[in-house]
Amino acid sequence: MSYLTDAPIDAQALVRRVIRRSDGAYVLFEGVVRNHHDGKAVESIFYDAYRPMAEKEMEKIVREVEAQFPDTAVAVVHRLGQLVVGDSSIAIAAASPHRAEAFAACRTIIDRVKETVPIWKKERGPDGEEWLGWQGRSGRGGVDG
Amino acid sequence: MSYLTDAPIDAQALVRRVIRRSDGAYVLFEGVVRNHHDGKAVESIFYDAYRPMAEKEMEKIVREVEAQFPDTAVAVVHRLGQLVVGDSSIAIAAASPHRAEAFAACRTIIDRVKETVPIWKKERGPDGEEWLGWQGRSGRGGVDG
Amino acid sequence: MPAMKVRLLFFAVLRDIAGADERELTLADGTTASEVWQELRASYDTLADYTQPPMIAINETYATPDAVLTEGDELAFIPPVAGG
Amino acid sequence: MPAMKVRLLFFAVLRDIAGADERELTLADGTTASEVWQELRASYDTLADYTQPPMIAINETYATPDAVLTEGDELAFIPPVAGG
Repeated sequence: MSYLTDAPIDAQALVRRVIRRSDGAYVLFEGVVRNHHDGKAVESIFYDAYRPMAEKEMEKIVREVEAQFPDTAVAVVHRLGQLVVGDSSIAIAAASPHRAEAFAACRTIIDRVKETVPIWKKERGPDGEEWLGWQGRSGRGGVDG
Repeated sequence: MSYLTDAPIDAQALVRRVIRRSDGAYVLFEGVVRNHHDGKAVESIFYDAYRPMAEKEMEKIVREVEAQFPDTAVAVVHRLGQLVVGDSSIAIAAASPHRAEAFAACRTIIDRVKETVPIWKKERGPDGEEWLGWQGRSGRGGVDG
Repeated sequence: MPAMKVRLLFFAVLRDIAGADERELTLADGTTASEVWQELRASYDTLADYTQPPMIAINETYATPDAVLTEGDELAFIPPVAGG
Repeated sequence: MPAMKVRLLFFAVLRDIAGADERELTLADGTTASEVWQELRASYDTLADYTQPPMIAINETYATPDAVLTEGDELAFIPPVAGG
């Protein structure tokens, strides 16, 4: 299960959508807008997406990770639009009978989302604004968080 | 920050206690009572602890993990008493500027809690009840979840 | 040389550069995605240095630069993604 | 042979076996934690097979079986932990 939203993310609602009575653990990851990046202050981030393609790519990742970890149920939501420091941009929930699979599935999803899902961010701070990953187009593509 | 509780765990409150404006990610782990173990049905689990020592051991783990991941803030709460399927027995929140550290810190804590914190569980199901890890005392000590 | 119509979508930095969400292109049959990128470079000074196109999507699926476009395709150049 | 008093705490399966939360022991000076375990084995049939003690805590800190007890110590045998 995966989707895009323009509203604040309700992470615990996401957890409730994946967890089953046979699960002994869940891992929840949230990416949060932080107040710095590469040594510069950040005030807000605008998230843009190629929406229908991003939805397809996210769902493809979910299907592949659930195939890789057969007992594990995962869900992803990515928020778009203007976010400020402290806002969550993404939440990923992975529930499994065993904790190792829950951690691995959750980590695999965030890593893959950052690689292939057509979503972009424009950071705004006191020094102006910038689309991440474009200038010089090397080493800036996969931003932490 | 770590503590024991006899009340239901509020995981999002735990997250709010660790996350700072400089954090780009948090990872939340919850262990949940599941309806099976080693092929047997489980209805409830009673958690017992050597409370003052368990608190000391948990706090020691928190301090050591925060030393190992210097930018990362972590918090742990373990619930005691009678829990039923679906109840969370433990929540661990790890917040960091970078996701790799948040995942690693959270995973390290749950692994270490299961190794050294004096907490025990008695599983109850249709076939009766059993203190885990005692019978035969081999291979049952670290229960998944 | 017969012509075909293709929708070119702009996202993120490319939307800012193009000043538009999309453009309709009329292209010669057999035109590749890479050739469309070279036309863009000729149109926008700020793209002059980008001799290689970024990632390419045709009809919402990643494609290679030598992919040949067909009538009605939806083409998008995908700047380095930064989701999460 | 002077004597000392030690509190022995029971948890989990050991509480069920002992039927109590704790016992006050009067021990000879120089008694080790391991020797207390052997006394317990002699008292409770269900412990007969457990020739080696489980983990040991003295005053809320893990200790080795050969640790010598002192007056007022709080001793606990720690069955295999199963938190989380």
